[in-house]
Amino acid sequence: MSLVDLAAVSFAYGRGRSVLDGVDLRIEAGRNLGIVGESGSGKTTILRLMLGLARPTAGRIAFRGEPLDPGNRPFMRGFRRAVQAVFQDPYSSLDPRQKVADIIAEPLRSLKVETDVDAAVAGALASVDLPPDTAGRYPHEFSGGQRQRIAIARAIVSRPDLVLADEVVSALDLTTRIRIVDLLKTLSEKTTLVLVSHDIGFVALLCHDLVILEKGRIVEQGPARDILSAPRHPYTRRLLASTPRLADFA
Amino acid sequence: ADGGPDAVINIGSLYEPQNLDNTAGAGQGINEAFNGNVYEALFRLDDDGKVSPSLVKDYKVSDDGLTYTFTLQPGVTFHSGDPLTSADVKWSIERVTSADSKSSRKNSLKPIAAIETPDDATVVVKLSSRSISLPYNLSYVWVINDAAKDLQSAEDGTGPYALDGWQRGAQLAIKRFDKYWGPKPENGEVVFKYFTEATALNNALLTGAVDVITSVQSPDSLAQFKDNPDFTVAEGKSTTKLLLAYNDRVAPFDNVKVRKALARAVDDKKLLEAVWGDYGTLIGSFVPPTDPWYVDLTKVDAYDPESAKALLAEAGYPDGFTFTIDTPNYDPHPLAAQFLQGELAKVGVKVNINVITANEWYTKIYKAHDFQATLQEHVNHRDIVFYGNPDFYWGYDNPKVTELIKASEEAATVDEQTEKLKEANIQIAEDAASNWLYLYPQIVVSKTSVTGYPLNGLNSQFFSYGIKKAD
Amino acid sequence: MLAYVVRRTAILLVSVLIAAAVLFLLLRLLPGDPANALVSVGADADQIEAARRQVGSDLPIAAQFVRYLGQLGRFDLGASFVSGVPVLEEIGRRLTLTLPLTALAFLSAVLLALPLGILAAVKRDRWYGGLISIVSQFGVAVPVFWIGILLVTAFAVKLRLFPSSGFPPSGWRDPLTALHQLALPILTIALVMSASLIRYVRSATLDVIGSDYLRTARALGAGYGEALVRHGIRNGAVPVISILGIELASTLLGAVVVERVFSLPGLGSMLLSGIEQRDYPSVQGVLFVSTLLVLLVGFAADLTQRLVDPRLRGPSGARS
Amino acid sequence: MTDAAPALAPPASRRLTPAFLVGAALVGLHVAVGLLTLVWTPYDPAAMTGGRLAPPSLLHWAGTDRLGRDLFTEIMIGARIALAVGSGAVAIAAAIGVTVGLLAAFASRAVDDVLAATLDILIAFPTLLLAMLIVAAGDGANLGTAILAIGIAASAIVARLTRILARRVLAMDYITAARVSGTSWLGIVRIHVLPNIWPTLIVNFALQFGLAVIAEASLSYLGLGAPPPNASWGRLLQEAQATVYTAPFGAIAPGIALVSLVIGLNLFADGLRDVADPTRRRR
Amino acid sequence: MGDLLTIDDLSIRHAGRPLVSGVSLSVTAGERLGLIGESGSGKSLTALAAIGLLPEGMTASGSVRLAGREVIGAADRDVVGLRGTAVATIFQEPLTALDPLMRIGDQIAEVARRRARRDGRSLSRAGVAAEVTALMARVALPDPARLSRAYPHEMSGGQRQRAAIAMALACRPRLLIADEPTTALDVTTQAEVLKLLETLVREENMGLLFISHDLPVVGAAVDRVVVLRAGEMVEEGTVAEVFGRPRHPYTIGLVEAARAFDRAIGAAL
Ligand SMILES: Nc1ncnc2c1ncn2[C@@H]1O[C@H](COP(=O)(O)OP(=O)(O)OP(=O)(O)O)[C@@H](O)[C@H]1O
Ligand SMILES: Nc1ncnc2c1ncn2[C@@H]1O[C@H](COP(=O)(O)OP(=O)(O)OP(=O)(O)O)[C@@H](O)[C@H]1O
Ligand SMILES: [Mg+2]
Ligand SMILES: [Mg+2]
Repeated sequence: MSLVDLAAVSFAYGRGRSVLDGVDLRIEAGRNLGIVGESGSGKTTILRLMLGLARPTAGRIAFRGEPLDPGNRPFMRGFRRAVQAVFQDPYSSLDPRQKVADIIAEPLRSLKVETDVDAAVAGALASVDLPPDTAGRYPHEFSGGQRQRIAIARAIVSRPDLVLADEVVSALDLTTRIRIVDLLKTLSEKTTLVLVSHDIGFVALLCHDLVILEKGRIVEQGPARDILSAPRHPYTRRLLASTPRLADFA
Repeated sequence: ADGGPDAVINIGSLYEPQNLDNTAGAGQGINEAFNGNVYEALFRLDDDGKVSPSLVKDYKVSDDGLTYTFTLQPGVTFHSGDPLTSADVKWSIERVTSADSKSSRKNSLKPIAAIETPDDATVVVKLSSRSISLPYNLSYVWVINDAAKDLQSAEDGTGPYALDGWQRGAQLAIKRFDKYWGPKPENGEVVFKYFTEATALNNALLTGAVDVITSVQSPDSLAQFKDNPDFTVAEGKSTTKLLLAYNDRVAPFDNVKVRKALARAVDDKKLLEAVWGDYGTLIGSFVPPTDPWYVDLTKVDAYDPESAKALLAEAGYPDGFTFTIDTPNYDPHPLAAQFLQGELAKVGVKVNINVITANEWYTKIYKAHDFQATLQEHVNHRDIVFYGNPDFYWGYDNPKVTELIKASEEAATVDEQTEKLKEANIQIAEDAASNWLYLYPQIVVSKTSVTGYPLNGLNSQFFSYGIKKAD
Repeated sequence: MLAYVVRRTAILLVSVLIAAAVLFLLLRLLPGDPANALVSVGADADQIEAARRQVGSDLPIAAQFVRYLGQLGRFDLGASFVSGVPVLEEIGRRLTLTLPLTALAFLSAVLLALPLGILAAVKRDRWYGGLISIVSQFGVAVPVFWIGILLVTAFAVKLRLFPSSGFPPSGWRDPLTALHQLALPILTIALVMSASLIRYVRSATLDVIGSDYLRTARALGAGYGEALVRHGIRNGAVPVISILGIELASTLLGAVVVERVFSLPGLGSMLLSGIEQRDYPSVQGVLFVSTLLVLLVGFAADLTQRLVDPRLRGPSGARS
Repeated sequence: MTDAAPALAPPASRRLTPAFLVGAALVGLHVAVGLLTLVWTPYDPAAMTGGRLAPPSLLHWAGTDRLGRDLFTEIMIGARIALAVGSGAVAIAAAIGVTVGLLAAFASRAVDDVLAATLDILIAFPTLLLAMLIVAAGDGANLGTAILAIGIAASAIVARLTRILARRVLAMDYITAARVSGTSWLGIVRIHVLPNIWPTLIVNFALQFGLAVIAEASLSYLGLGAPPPNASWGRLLQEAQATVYTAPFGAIAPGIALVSLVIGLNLFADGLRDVADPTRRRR
Repeated sequence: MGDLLTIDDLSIRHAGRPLVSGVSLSVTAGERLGLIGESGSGKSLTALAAIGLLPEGMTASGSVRLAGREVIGAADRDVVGLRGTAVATIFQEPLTALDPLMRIGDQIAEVARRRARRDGRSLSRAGVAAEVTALMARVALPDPARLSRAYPHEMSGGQRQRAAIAMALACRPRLLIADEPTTALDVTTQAEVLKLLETLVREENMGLLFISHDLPVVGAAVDRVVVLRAGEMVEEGTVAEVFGRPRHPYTIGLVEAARAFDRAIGAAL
C-alpha cells in the first residue's frame, strides 16, 4: 500500500489564483521521491498539503488509504508520528529560546510517545553525527549545517515512516551540503524521504522517483534514472541544462 | 496701560460661572461678576454687611409685619432699553419661588404668599408669616426684565454694566451701561479673566495680564507681592468657614461629649497657620464676625488635648475610636484631613480619610446622609439657619435651637432677631454641633495703580463700579 | 489599495460606534449624578428631583442610551446640562484653540525631532550625538506640566518674553498675537513630544544606516549623505509615520494638561470642568470628538504609510 | 564528525553598557528605598515635626511641607507608591494586553479586524483621559482606581505590540515544525511564542512602567490621581506648586526623584533590550 | 595600464579577532577572478574592503589599490569618486539590496544620472529614460516600460538581480565585483544570470571579481580562482588547475563534493 496518495489535488491561497492544479502523486514506502521545479512552482505548497497544514481546495489526500482529516484526532496522532518534516531555513526552523534537547524532544512530548525521552534524544543526535553535549546547548551556538542536523534529528526522533524535506540544503555551502546528503542517505535506509528542491543534482543523489513541477502542474513523473537519461518535457531539459557541472571546467 | 474714567479693569478669578443664571447651578462666579454689576436687586448687601435699598426707593412694612409695600426707583431702564416696572419685579421673585425653581434661595423666600402690583412703580409682597430678613433675602433676587430670554447665556438687567462678551473658559467682559440710573462707574469696562490654577493666576498679576485678583488661595504666593511696591495686598473679611461636620445622628457623634472632646483635641491655630500662615481668623462657632449675631466663642472647647482625653473616657471611649472623614478632593480639605488625622491620633482617635469629588459629596453626604464626618467649606453670609433644620446633612437636632431660629425670623425687630440668633449661636457652640476650624481670610491683591475695589466680597460679590485705575 | 481603503474605512466606522457606546456606558455605569451640578447647599429634595428631571438622569439607562444614539445619528451631541449650550457648538469653538495648538506643537515637534534624531543616529559616536540621546532621555522622563511650569517661570515671569497664560479673546483674527500667546504652550508640548520622537527617528535612521540598499547605493558611487537623503528619508519615514499616529493621541492628552497650566479655553479645560460637573453631554462630546480625531489621524497615518510603502499596497498586503 | 562551526562573535551588544548599569542602579536604588519605607522612615510621615515649609537642613534633608512634615520621608514613601503604581499598572496591562494581543495574532482575518478596531479605540482613547474618566466617575478616587485606569490604557499598547511580535514568531518555520510535531496551539503559545516575545515585552514593560509613573503624576496634577494621604510624587509636586516661590525645594526634590526613576527605567529598558532581544543575536 | 584592483596582504580585524589575514590578489582589465570558500571564510569582507565599505568597527591593514589609488586609510570622500566609476558592486540578496520604496526605473536612473554628471555629460530627462530602457534591455529584462515602474517586491528574484546588474552597468565600471549574485536564485534563473554576466564582461572588457561558494558556478563565470578558508588564502590558479588538480586538502574536499553532484546527474546521462 502506498504511504501517501494525492488525487487531482488543486489549491489556491485565499481567493487568489490556484497554485496547484490537478496534482496526482503517489508515495511508495521505501522509494524516495524528489519534487523539482523552479521557484514558485508550488513545491512547498505540496508539502504543506501533505503535512495536513492546509487543505486542498479540490481533490483528495490519503495517508495509508485513510483520508487526511485534521479534525480526526486519533488519526492525526498516528499521522504526525509517522510523517515529519525538515525546512529550508536552518535559522528560522529552530526556536532560539529552547535547548536542543527540548527541540528534539518536542514531537515525543506533544504526541505523548511513551519512551525514554533522554535516550531517544541521544539516539537521534547520534544518528545525525552530533556529539551528546549538543543537547544542553542553544541553537545560536551552531552553524547552518549543524542546525540542519538538529532539525533532522527532531524529524526522526519519533521514528517516522516518511520525512518531508523542503530545500534542506539550498542555504548551505557545498561541503556542508554533501555531508547532509550523506546523512540523508543513511536515514533513507529506515524511512522514506520526499525531497523538494530546485536543484536537480541534489535530488538525483537520493531519490528513486522524480516529479517535475511547472507552475503548479506536474509535467513529468517517473523513475529518476529514466527522467535524467531521457528527459521528455522541454522544461525538464531546461532544468537539467541549467545545472552547472564541475566537469565542464575541469 | 490706559487708566482714567474709561479704563479697562482686568480682574483675575478662579471662579468662572457655568452659566449666567444664578438660579441654575451657575456657581459662585456668577455672583462675583453680575451681582450689583449687571443685575441689581431691590436691596443690596453692602461690602460691610449692611442691607441698603437699591432698586427700592422706599418701602413700608405693615404692623403685623405681613405686608411689605415697595416703591421702585423711577427712571430705571433695562440694558435692552425696556423700562423697569413692578411686573418685572414680580416675575423675577416668582422665578425663584416657583415650583420648579432650583435656586438655593427658594427656602428663604417661603413665607411669601402673594405678590401684587397695584401700579408700575409699586410692588406689594404678602407674607404668610413674619420674615424679618425679607429685605436681606431679596438682595439675592436679581431683578430681570420679564421679557428676557435665554438667561443662561444672555442677560437683561438694570446694573451699571451690560454683558459685552463671554468666551467660555477664558473671560467675561462687562461694559459700562450709559443709561444707568445711578452714579456712573469709575471705569469703562471690566473683564473677568478666569484661571484654573492659582499659580497661573498669580503669574498673570505678576506679568501685568490682570489688575486685581479677587481671592488669593495660598499665603505663600503673597510673598512675591507683599514686599513689592508695584502691588497692594489688602485683607478683608470673608464669610467662608472651614468645618468638620459630624453626622450628629450616628454614634459616637450623637454624644455631645465626644464632639466636645474632638473640638478640644484639635489645635485650630496650628492648622490655620499651616494653611494660611499669618492670615485667617479663628472662630468658635459657625458665625463669622460680619454677621450681626457674632459672639466671640473661641474660648468654648478651646484646644486642650488633656481634657479631650478625659472627656472621651467619660463618654465611654477611653481608648478612642475609629472614624472616617469624607474629604472633598480640592484644597485645603485633603491637607486639613491629614492634619486632623495627626491631631486626633494624639488622643487615641484613629481617622481614615476618604477623598471624594464635589459631585459625590452631594450624592453621598448631602442627599443620602451616608457618612460619619466630612470636611466642607460653607461660603455664605448669615447661614446659621442651617442649624435650625434637623434634616440638614449634619443632622444637628436641638429643639431649642430650632425654635430660636424659627422665632428669630418671625421677630418684630432686628434687635430681637439678633438677640435670638446670638442665643442660638452660643447653644450651637456649647453643643459643639460641628467642629469649626477657621474662617478663611479674604485677600485681594492688585496693582498699586488700581484702587476702589471691595475687600470683603460677601457672598462672593465683587462690585466693580468703584474701581479706578491711575493713568 | 481601494479595497484596503474600503476595509480600513469600515474598521474606522466600527471603531467610532464602539467608542460612542463605550463612552456612554462608562459614564453611566459609574456613580455620580449630573443633577448635583445644578443644586447647591440649601436645596431640598423636591429641587433635587427637579434637577434630575431636567438632565434626564431619572430615566432608565436604556432609555438614555436610545436617546443618545438618536442624537448621534443627527450629528447632535446634545446640550450641556449646566450651561444649556449645544455641545457641538461649544466644541467647535474650543477646537479653534486646541486644534491649532496641537497641530502646531505636533509640527514643531516633528521639525525638531527629525534633524536631531537623524543627527543622533548618524553622529552617535560624537559627543553631540550622544548628548542628543541623553537629553531626549530626560525629555521622555519629565512630566508635561513640570516643563510647562518651568517655561512659564523662566520666559514669562522672569524674562517677560511671553505671556504667562490665556488666549486673546480676538482669537486668530490677530494671528501674531495669538501665536505669541500660544508660544509657550506649543513649546511645552513640542519639547516633550519631540523627546520621544527623537528616539524613534534615531532608531529608524539606525535601521536605514545598517540596510543593504544603503550599502548598494554607496557601492555604486553615492556619497554617504546623498544616499541617506535619497533612500533614508522615505524608508525611515515608514515606521515613524505609524508612531506619529499614536503619538498624536498623547499630544492631545498633553494639550489637556497644558491647557490647565496655561489656563487656555480649549477642549481640555472643557473636559476638566465637564468632569467636575458631571456634565455628561460635554464630557461625552469632548471624549467622542477627541477619540474621533485620533482615529482619523490613525486612519490617515495608515493610508499615508501605504502610499509611501508600496509593499503594503498589494491585495495581500497584510497589516503589520 | 561535525561541521565547522562558524566562530560566532559574541554579539557585541551583549556587553552591559554603562547606561544600562546606571539605569539598573537608579531603579535598584528606588526599589531599595521603597522597600525600606515598609520598615523604616526617617520620621513618622504623619508627624508634624518641623516648622511650616522649613528649608532643607541637616534634620530635614528636603525641608518640610506646609504641615511641617518631613519632605524627605514623604519622597521616600513616594518611591514606594511610584513602584506600586508602575508595577500594578504594568501587571494589568500585561494581563489584558498579552491575552488580547495573542488572540489577535491567532485570529482569523475577520476577528482580527474587530480586535484591531478595538485596539485602535483603546489607543485613541488617550490614556490619561480614560484614567480621568474612571477616577473621576469612580467611587472616590483611590490609588487602586488610578492604577487600574493607567493599566487598562497601557494594555492597548501592549496588545498591539504582542500582536506584532507574536505574528512574527508565528511566521517562523519552527512553528510549522511544532505543528507538524503535533503540538497544540496552546502548547505553541506556551513553549514557543511566549518565551520568544517575552524579552521584547519585558523591555516594553519597563518603558510602560515609567510612563505609568508619569501618568500618575499628571493625574495628580489635575487633581485626579492618588488621593492623600498617599504621598505620591505627583501630589507632592502639585501641592508644592502653590509654594514654589517660598519653598522652591519642595517642588524640585520630588521632581528629581520622579525623573531619576523614569530615566533609570528607560536606560534599564534600553540596556535590557540589547541583552535580551534574541533577534539581535543573529547578525 | 595597471591593475584595476590590487590587494596586497590584506588583514581585517574586528574586536581584536582576525577575520581575514594576508589576502593578496589582483584583477586587470578583461580578467575574471573567482573568490571561493565556505560560508564565513571572509569572501564578502574582502570585497567590501576593496571598495572601502567595511562594516563599522572593523579595521583593515595591508594595501588595497583601486584604479591606482590606495583605499585603506583613505577618507571616505576620496574613495566615493572611485565607487561607481572604477568599480561597481552587486550583492547577494537582491531583495534587500534594492531600495524597497523606489521604482526600479528610478533606481537605475539615479545611478545613470550620477555617472553622467561625473563624466561631465549633461543628460536630459528623456536621455535618462532612454538610457534606463537601454540598460534594462541589456540585462534582458522583459517589457522595460512596465518593469521600470515596478517596485522590487513586485518582481521575481531573477528580475531583481538583473535590475541590480543594470544599476551596476549604469556605472560603466571598469571592474565589476559580484558577491554571490546567484545564490538566492533557482538553477534556471542562475544559469541565465551567469550567461548575462559573461557576455557583459566580455563585451565591455571589464574586470570581474566573482564571489561564490559554489564551485561549478564559479567555474562557469571566471578564468582564475582564489580559494579562501577561515580568512586565509589556501590556493590560487586557473580554473582548470585548481578544479582539475586541487592541491590543498580543503580544495580537494570541495572538488570531491562538486563531483558527487555531477555524478548524480551524469551517471544518468
Ligand atoms: N501564504 C501565501 N499566500 C498567497 N500566495 C502564496 C503563499 N505562499 C505561496 N504563495 C504562492 O504560491 C505559489 C507557490 O508557492 P510555493 O511556496 O509552493 O513555491 P515553491 O515551489 O516552494 O517555491 P520556492 O522554490 O521559491 O520555495 C507562488 O506563486 C507563491 O507566490
Ligand atoms: N558586521 C560584522 N561584525 C562582526 N563580524 C562579522 C561581521 N560581518 C562578518 N563578520 C564575520 O566575518 C567573517 C567573514 O564574513 P564574510 O561575510 O566575509 O563571509 P563570507 O565568506 O562572505 O560568507 P558567506 O558565504 O556566508 O557570505 C565571519 O566569521 C563573520 O562572522
Ligand atoms: Mg518553497
Ligand atoms: Mg558573503
